[in-house]
Amino acid sequence: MNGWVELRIPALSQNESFARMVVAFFALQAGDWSVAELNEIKTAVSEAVTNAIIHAYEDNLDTGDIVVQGQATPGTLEVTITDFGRGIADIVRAREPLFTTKAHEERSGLGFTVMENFMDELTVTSSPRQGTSIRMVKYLNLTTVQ
Amino acid sequence: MNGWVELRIPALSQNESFARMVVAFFALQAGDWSVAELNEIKTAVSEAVTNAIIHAYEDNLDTGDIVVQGQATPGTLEVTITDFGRGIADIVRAREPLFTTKAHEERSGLGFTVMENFMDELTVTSSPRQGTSIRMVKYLNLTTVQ
Amino acid sequence: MGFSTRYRGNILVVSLSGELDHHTADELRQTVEKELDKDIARHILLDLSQLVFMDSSGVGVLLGRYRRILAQGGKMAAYSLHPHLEHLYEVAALSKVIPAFASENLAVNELKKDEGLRR
Amino acid sequence: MGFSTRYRGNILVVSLSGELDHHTADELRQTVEKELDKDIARHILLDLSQLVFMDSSGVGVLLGRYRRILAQGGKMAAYSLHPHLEHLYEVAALSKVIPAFASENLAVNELKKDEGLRR
Ligand SMILES: Nc1ncnc2c1ncn2[C@@H]1O[C@H](COP(=O)(O)OP(=O)(O)O)[C@@H](O)[C@H]1O
Ligand SMILES: Nc1ncnc2c1ncn2[C@@H]1O[C@H](COP(=O)(O)OP(=O)(O)O)[C@@H](O)[C@H]1O
Repeated sequence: MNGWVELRIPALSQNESFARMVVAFFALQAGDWSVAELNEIKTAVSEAVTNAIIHAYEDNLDTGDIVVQGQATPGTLEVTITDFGRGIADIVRAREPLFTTKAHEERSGLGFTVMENFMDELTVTSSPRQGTSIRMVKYLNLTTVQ
Repeated sequence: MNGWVELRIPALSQNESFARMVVAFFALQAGDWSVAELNEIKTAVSEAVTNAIIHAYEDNLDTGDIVVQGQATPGTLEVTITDFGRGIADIVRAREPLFTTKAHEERSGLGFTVMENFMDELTVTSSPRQGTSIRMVKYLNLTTVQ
Repeated sequence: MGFSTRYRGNILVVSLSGELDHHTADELRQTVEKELDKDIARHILLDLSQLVFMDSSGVGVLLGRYRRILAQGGKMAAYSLHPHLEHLYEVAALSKVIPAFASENLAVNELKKDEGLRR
Repeated sequence: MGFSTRYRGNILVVSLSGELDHHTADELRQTVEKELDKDIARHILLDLSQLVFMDSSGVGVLLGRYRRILAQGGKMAAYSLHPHLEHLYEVAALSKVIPAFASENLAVNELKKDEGLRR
């Protein structure tokens, strides 16, 4: 089944579970994902949405919106998470494992590492003070060879 | 908890269950709705979304979008379902029980009746060829006296 | 949504499960129509114990089957209405045309009631 | 998410359930910190059998507790890792710092291993 969905939510931490739930439900409707794959999708979505809340909007309540877009084809799920916050100055550095600008808040610096490992494609687009867009693609039934 | 959500989906019948599921999940996050109330909310959403698919876009695949907006305060849930389809010429008549323009398709003409009975407020706004917006409000823990 | 059909004498028993809405209505319509075309069923009995959701599109498809069975002199009934359907049953006044009974046997008794007279 | 704490000797056992993310991390952090402030616990043991979701924010809060317990000379372990957490455990290399065991007793044995030497 081909399909798409667009979800707009405020950048509040309780929406982390809401966003991953909606994406998981959308994915299940569109494809025959395994429980393990669904859990990977949920985890990757959680990372991107959490980053928007913490980093893009700096945990301010009453701040910006997050847009979650899902797109499905018979063999793939594409999820894009967009914020309109501070942006990422150095994307290459941000994607490095363990790199975090908020170590004092017990961030592990593993968000991008998880997104990369749990999904099959990851594209980060960002401009300072404009926002960040995280595009992730997962292929159905692709046995991961490592 | 106060909060809002906006969901944009294509007018496809498989999204009827998706839309009511997302609204139910949003409602549950925002308020302590009973199972019976949640089911009423889901049914009302299903009516409005189905109407957009069948009547606004005349069951054409590859047509317009449906926007589902949720807004929650501690005591209320407000859901607005908007389409950009054919519109309703005579709203008063459309809201009459058993009235339907698609009797040959086994429509019961009870969509608006269900929305009215299952929710506490119902507002219909429509302009021909512009679209229709259905706004419904439900109050938490309001024992219905009939 | 899922469903299964079986016969109890001249009664077509349809067990519904899951969610009956506009999206799933067509499948149900076609299945029941196919069974009715076999000319075995005089009545239709719905097992609604596992149907956790129904909206007015579901009402439409049930009434469509009711009209056909009525036209051929039969009746329609239901049993074990799921609690989620109670409010809809009331608002759509479904009890008048598809009365809901507490058990299969009670429903069957009602469907067979007038038949004895003609035997 | 939910959790309960209990002591098994000098081991603080924390049973987690539900979903551990940025939103729920704070609650866990505060609960464990309050217990550690009581100066009863030398080690921390996590029961992860009912934790069906965790992301890197969860990893952050677990590592935060690990650092404190390590600084006071203790160790941290987990048991009955829910299958949903396996991939994260691997990607975050958590086994190195919070090894996961098949049962509570196996984990306890590991935590107590070096203690016997000092007795
Ligand atoms: N949406 C975003 N907006 C602004 N900065 C971001 C965003 N996402 C990630 N970053 C930056 O990238 C860094 C690395 O992100 P990540 O790997 O998820 O680790 P963590 O969230 O634990 O810091 C963050 O510390 C932050 O500086
Ligand atoms: N979103 C809509 N766009 C256009 N027309 C609509 C819409 N919703 C309802 N209508 C009109 O109102 C009538 C009554 O709607 P309803 O009570 O839901 O019954 P039904 O859907 O069974 O026809 C419909 O038959 C249709 O003509």
